[in-house]
Amino acid sequence: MPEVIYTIGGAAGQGVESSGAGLAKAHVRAGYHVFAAQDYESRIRGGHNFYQLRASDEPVHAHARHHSILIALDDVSVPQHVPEMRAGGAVIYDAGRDDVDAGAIADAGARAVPAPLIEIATTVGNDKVMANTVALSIASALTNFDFDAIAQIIRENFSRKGGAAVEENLAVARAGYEWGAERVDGFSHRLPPPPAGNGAGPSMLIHGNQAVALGAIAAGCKAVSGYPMTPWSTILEELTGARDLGIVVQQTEDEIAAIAFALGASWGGVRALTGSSGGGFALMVEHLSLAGMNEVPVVIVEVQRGGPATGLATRTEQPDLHFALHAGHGEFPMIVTALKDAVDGFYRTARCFNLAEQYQCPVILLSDLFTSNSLVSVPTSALDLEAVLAEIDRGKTLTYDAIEELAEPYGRYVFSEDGISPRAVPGHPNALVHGMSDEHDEFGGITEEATNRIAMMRKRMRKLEGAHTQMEPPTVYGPAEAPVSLVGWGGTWGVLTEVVDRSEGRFNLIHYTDLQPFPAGGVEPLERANTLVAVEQNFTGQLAQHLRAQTGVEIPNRILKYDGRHMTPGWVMEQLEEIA
Amino acid sequence: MPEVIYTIGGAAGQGVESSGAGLAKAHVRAGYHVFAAQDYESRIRGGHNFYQLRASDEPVHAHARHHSILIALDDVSVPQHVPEMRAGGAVIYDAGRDDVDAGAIADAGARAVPAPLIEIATTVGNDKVMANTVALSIASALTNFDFDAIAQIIRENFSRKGGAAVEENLAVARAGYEWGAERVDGFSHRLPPPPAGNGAGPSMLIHGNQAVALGAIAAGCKAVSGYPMTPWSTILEELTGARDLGIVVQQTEDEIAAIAFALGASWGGVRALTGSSGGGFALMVEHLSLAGMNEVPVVIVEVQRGGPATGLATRTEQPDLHFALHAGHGEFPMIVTALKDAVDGFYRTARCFNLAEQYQCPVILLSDLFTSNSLVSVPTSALDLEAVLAEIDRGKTLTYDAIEELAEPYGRYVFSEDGISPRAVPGHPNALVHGMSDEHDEFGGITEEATNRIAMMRKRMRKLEGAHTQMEPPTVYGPAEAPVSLVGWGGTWGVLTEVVDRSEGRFNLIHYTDLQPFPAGGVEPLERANTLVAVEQNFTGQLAQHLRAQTGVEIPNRILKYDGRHMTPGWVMEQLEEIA
Amino acid sequence: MTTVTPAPSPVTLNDYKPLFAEENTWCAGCGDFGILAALQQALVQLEIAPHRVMVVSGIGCGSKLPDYIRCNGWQTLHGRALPVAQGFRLVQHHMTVLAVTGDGDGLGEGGNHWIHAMRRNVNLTHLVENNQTYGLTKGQTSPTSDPGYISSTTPEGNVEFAINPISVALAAGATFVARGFSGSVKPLRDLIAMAIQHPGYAIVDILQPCVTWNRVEYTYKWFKQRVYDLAEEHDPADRTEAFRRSLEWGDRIPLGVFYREERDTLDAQTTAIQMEPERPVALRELPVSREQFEALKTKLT
Amino acid sequence: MTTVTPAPSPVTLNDYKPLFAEENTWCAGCGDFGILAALQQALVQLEIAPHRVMVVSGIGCGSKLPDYIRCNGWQTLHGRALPVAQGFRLVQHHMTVLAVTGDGDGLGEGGNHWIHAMRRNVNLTHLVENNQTYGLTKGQTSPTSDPGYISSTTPEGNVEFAINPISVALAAGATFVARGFSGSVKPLRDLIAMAIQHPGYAIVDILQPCVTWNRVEYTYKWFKQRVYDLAEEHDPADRTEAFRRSLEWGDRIPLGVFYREERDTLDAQTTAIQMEPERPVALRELPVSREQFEALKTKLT
Ligand SMILES: Cc1ncc(C[n+]2csc(CCOP(=O)(O)OP(=O)(O)O)c2C)c(N)n1
Ligand SMILES: Cc1ncc(C[n+]2csc(CCOP(=O)(O)OP(=O)(O)O)c2C)c(N)n1
Ligand code: SF4
Ligand code: SF4
Ligand SMILES: [Mg+2]
Ligand SMILES: [Mg+2]
Repeated sequence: MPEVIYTIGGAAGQGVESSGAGLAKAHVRAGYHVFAAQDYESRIRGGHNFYQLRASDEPVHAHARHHSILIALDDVSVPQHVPEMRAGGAVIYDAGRDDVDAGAIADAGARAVPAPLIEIATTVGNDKVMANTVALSIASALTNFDFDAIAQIIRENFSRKGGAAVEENLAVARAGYEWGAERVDGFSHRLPPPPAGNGAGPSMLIHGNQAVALGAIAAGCKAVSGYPMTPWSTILEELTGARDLGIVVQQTEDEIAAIAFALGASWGGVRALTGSSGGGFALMVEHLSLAGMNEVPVVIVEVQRGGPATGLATRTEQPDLHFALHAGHGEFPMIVTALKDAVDGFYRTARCFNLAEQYQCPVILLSDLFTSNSLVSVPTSALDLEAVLAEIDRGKTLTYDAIEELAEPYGRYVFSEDGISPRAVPGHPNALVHGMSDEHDEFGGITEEATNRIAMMRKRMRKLEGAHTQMEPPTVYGPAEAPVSLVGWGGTWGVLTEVVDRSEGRFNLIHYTDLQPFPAGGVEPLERANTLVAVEQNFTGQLAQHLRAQTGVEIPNRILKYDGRHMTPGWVMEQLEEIA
Repeated sequence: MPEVIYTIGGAAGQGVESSGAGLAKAHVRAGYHVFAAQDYESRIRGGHNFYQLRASDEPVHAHARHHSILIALDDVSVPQHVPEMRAGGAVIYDAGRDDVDAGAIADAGARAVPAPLIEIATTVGNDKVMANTVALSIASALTNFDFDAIAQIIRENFSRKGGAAVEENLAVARAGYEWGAERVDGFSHRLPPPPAGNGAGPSMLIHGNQAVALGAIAAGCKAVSGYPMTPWSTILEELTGARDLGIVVQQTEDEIAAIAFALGASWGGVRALTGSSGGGFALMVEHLSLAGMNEVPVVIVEVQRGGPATGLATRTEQPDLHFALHAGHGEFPMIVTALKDAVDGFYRTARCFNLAEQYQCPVILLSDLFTSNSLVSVPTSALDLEAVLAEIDRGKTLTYDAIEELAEPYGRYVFSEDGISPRAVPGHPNALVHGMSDEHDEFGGITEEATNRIAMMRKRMRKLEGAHTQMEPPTVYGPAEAPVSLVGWGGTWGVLTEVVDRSEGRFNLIHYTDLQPFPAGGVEPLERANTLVAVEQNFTGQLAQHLRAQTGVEIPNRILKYDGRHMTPGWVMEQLEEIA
Repeated sequence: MTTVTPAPSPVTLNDYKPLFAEENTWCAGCGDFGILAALQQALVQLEIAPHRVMVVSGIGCGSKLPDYIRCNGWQTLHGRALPVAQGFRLVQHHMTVLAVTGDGDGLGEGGNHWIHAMRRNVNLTHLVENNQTYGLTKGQTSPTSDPGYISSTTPEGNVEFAINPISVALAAGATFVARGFSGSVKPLRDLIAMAIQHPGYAIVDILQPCVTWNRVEYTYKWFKQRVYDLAEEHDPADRTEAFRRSLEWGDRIPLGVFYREERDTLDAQTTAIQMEPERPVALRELPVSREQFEALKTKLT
Repeated sequence: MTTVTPAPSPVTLNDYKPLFAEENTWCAGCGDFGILAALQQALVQLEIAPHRVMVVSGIGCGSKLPDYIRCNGWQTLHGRALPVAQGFRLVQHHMTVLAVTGDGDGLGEGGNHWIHAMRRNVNLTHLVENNQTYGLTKGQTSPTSDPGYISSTTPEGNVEFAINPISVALAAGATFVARGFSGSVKPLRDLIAMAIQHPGYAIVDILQPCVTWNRVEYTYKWFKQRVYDLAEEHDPADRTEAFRRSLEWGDRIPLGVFYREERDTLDAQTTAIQMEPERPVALRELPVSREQFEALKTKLT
């Protein structure tokens, strides 16, 4: 897989993210496959952030801890990232700096490229903020990336500032590109031509949270409530941007209110979504129990980050699996599923709404910080509205037309074989919708009577039997007979599939998404496997524990990462060498 | 086991509880072993409540669904409880009532005793509220219970109302007793003489929540915060009554504040307790994670009730085991233990404070509604302050004397082999206590650095290894080689031991109290057993699932009760007949 | 699809009697009966049919109210009636929405939702069943219990300053602020009717005797001797004056409307609602159009 | 056992400089710097040694303050500084306790604790770092954001009525209510010093420019043009007048003490504390006596 890895490092506020995003977009437009990951601290200015962009002629689904080109905007970048340089890579920095140890760069087998970043920015243009543009252009020249693609993005980004701004930036970029083009000799990290087939339609650059938001929109979600929390916030913000599609979006005073709003809206008859990250999700768990008791469909997105407490607020982890599986007091049906990547997140989110309405219960969608904010290029056709619409299933939701036909007095909780009772949209005289959060009878009225209690518990819990049949068994990726099977879940899909791809048949992957109710077919791949290795982004190996509880299979080997940094394919390979 | 079972049934507000409590106390004073259970609805007046009292010459630890004597104060008592009468039992009700079906009583093999309750109350005394006293006295006469014991309680209860009130009540009681004494012929449910050895010291009548409160007091708990919620409230109320022992007790605005207060007080240097029932506990879970991260000792009592949501607010269940085990976002050490009965609750609560301070982490004590409010007679010597004091261990808590000696600059989170760092009581110039809920370094300052993160996660989680060695393996009760082993946890101890006692060697019991970290020796009894039957007061068999996750042992048979009524030995025996 | 069978007309009190007669579990004489009656009468007076009404409650004695009135209703969690009611209202903005809470429920556990609901001005009516105690959990001190109140959690008398729902409502930006008394059903009915008609968040703080736990003060008699009607002495347009009145407590206790103001409601400012104000969000078609969706994706290319 | 080494005396500003120089992560120019400086100066002015001070914060930009001051400190959870600080205060009632919260933190997520802390009158000082935005999560609308504020969650401008911390504090029973401005450190220092000396809950609402997210209004310049000192025009004993003043916002923004009242603190009414007021609960012996314990059991016989 010929690929180029660009990394831009700098302080918060230095434009790392916007530079990276521009470069990424240019590569997507040019027809490359792109994967871009961000690493940032829990602060608004300063510190050290970096943005990493992989561009290739084949799909890329993970980030790497290697760099073909490092653009060092701050003084942390060189000491931190130079040891990770690929052989023959280049480190670009402003020639005016005296803190850069060019010797260290050479020692790492890379080429130091002190460049007139500020000089070009201030002489060709007249503002040193354009130094980033110079650096990107030099990098593009080195990798043989087409200047026109850069120019196109510059035109778009500066058009609202007027033609002069566009021209000035273009001039600066061109100067940088030319400066770089004169220095490509012997530089080996060159882009292959963009893949031909990739021109079938336009591609977009999308992160996990955007995909979830689009999935909710496609599924007809009409009420969203939430409170800001990294890394969940961008789902709330994306959906705020979609209010003109008729979606009620409410920022609430806290996460308790967020889920309560969602339940109120769902009771009103719409598809409702809320979410948070671990700490905010913790505040919602009493309401999961309420949703379970009163059989209120709701989708809760939990975008995991490093815990416990405030923890590593801007870093990734998968530490909340057990918590999500068992959240809420008392016993009630709840569905828990985890997304693999952005495209999967789109369809899975939409499916969550179907499951929530079919089984009239809370559905938790687990994501993680890494997947939520790393960007991947996908054809726009990959997120297919028609496919979502074709699957929409509101279960036994009674809209007014259906209520009109009701013959018997309506009871919200009538017993039924599958445990599901018709759920009326309130407002119609034929169906007053009445429910109490105490144990209740078929009409929703409070009763403590034992026979009714037993029947109601059975009715509610029976819904899990139906849901069970719809749960997806784990995906087995790679050769069926591989000597070693990795076992993973959720957002590590991209990394782990890349590990399998690189392993030349030595590994395969058993990857779980639907976690509760536990899917039929959930144990067979484990039983068929040779050596099992759980690979998780947490300390305790929560999936492995869950699998033992559900299947009895114990997974003896664990590769666990809990430093807040997402695992890379290379790191996983190294760990596997020690085990296998 | 010759025993008498009295049951008093009536509406809330009819004095069922106070009558029962008086009768129970009288029997304890007379030297009997007593167990008393209450069954009440979630309302303040009306409905149907009952109070059941078992008195015996041997210890009793469970309630029963049989009655030697039924005092029927309302119209629900007869239809509901008569089918449960023991052969030859008696049903006492006011002779003036015309709603009682005496034929049904006879059909049930019991004796109808229409009695002049109101007549005696209004002629011998002059207030019909004394009808209950008449009924109790008649019952006492029938069972051959000593009148003097009744008289003593009456004197105590009415002394603050003055001598005339005492005399009036005594006269009424005596009249009732005489009326009853004339009708004992052929009545077989007679009390044996009180056991002689039971006179070693005074006995008290205590419920689980009182025992927990006493345990906290004995352990030196100095800060209690909470919000009312059935069945936790009486712990808060008992401790409120102990403020003059120097305990700060604060009713807070909600459960979030309750645990936050407790953490603040613990940071201040004292032993702190909070608690709730399921729904209130759900609101505390974010703070468990905070306590885990910042290594703050705290004891949280979770008195379980019927869920989900508001559920069965005044009825018992064990539905929150999984929730408690996995509560809180992110990964951190937490200890979970469940009490067996009142006496165990006393010592276990005290131990929780030791564990919390030794491992500087949250400790959850699980109880349940049934155990929390059923009363059992125990010698006062059974709750031994000295034994608790002898065990007090504050771990690495640094009081000012120790801080005075500190040589090095103090860091709250210094690394150590056992993962525990000395915890200073703030206020001394040698040790400023600084901690941040973000990931932090040894001095408590925020850092996102990966190496530190890994070391801190390991340090915190390492504490579980120490705690693990202190966890109690399950108790095996009954013959080691029994063909069937019941598997239970927490507050079902009393019932299940009684089942074993009655089973003539057919059953034994493997009973778990310490649940997390999972105790060494937790699997062996399961492996040694023949047929395993999990017996739990919930729907999903949560202990059985937990055991599978921890040990791999699957328990094929389950006896589960989830109608909010506590299991009785007889009911469990019946269920076992079907399985074994 | 959204034709609704017209309601039986005229609306009568009988329409609001529970269909499946649940037994009422309130203590005889409880002030909650007066509140229930006043609410039923207000709805009849306003000719609102039961299916157009949604009552959301929390947990407590008073929060059992939805079980005793025939209309749409949900008893939720302790403290959470207001956010549930707001979420409902936003998607069903043609319905009459009431949040019914206890004092412990609405102002203690749910205090945060309360202050934010007021500033948000969602169009709903909030009835506070203010019995100055935690009734259902056996009479513990509540946030509105006056200093000195004796209970199992304050055996020597409460030492905390009581929340004054009227003052706080005025400060937090409520646009309709009133106080009623459950012992005077007719004036209470009228206050509730006004509150329902008010466009925006309307609170009626209802003084409600708890005959079981609050037997010393705050009885029917105690209140009857003290309450008076604000109407003639006070101009409800003046927020500062309303604040001054709200501080009156003890020998004279004002009832009636303290403050009233028209301010845009949240409905009126919610894009999704205003796109098609004549059709509540819950009654619209589910899917977005192909064009809308493609436009969203194009933004990401 | 409880002899405490005397503090270095006199106390200097240097004593409050962090020992293990954490890098400060606030943006250059952030108003939080002024608040930190004013707090440090106030503590020096009052000659309180660092080990006698406990600073509890929530989560947000401003809540990182404990990392930048050398004294006892705990950054807790978003919204929860106040209850943690209260629990601490009750067992360590000789220490100077500060709760430092953001506006989102203290008045949004933590709003319920806030209104109840005020009526409870625990003796602590509450500093609200009121930058009218959620700084740390990237500038979303906060409960104190004025209508019209544009952010990622209100792209067309905020439509909700802003919480006025001063009005709400007056209504909820706070006994010391003041407003400061982080751009004027000296007056702010003096307000904080008064608040610390006040026996009971004291709030200082601090107007704090966020130079990153709030660049249009609420800048240093915007505030400097509007703020004025209440002191000469206003009698802080008059609660209703204080309420009237609290409503002033826009062209003229009052700073200073709005209200001050002496009312028994919770410490003063807490049995356990008053049993031995000269020794904080945390410094007492752990066990109860044998007699006390036997007496408790005897009650149950
Ligand atoms: C989260 C939670 N905490 C506590 C409770 C217990 N609880 C039930 S009702 C109640 C108090 C009710 O008081 P109030 O709201 O004043 O209503 P009232 O009963 O007086 O009408 C409490 C604390 C609960 N159900 N849920
Ligand atoms: C329970 C919870 N919800 C949300 C967050 C995310 N969060 C962190 S800081 C913050 C907002 C901070 O705003 P504010 O309190 O005003 O402080 P500022 O950053 O403006 O100083 C939020 C919402 C969190 N950490 N915990
Ligand atoms: S306890 Fe009080 S509030 Fe509850 S029903 Fe009885 S009288 Fe009413
Ligand atoms: S984002 Fe605003 S509040 Fe936060 S540090 Fe920067 S200027 Fe200060
Ligand atoms: Mg109340
Ligand atoms: Mg802020």
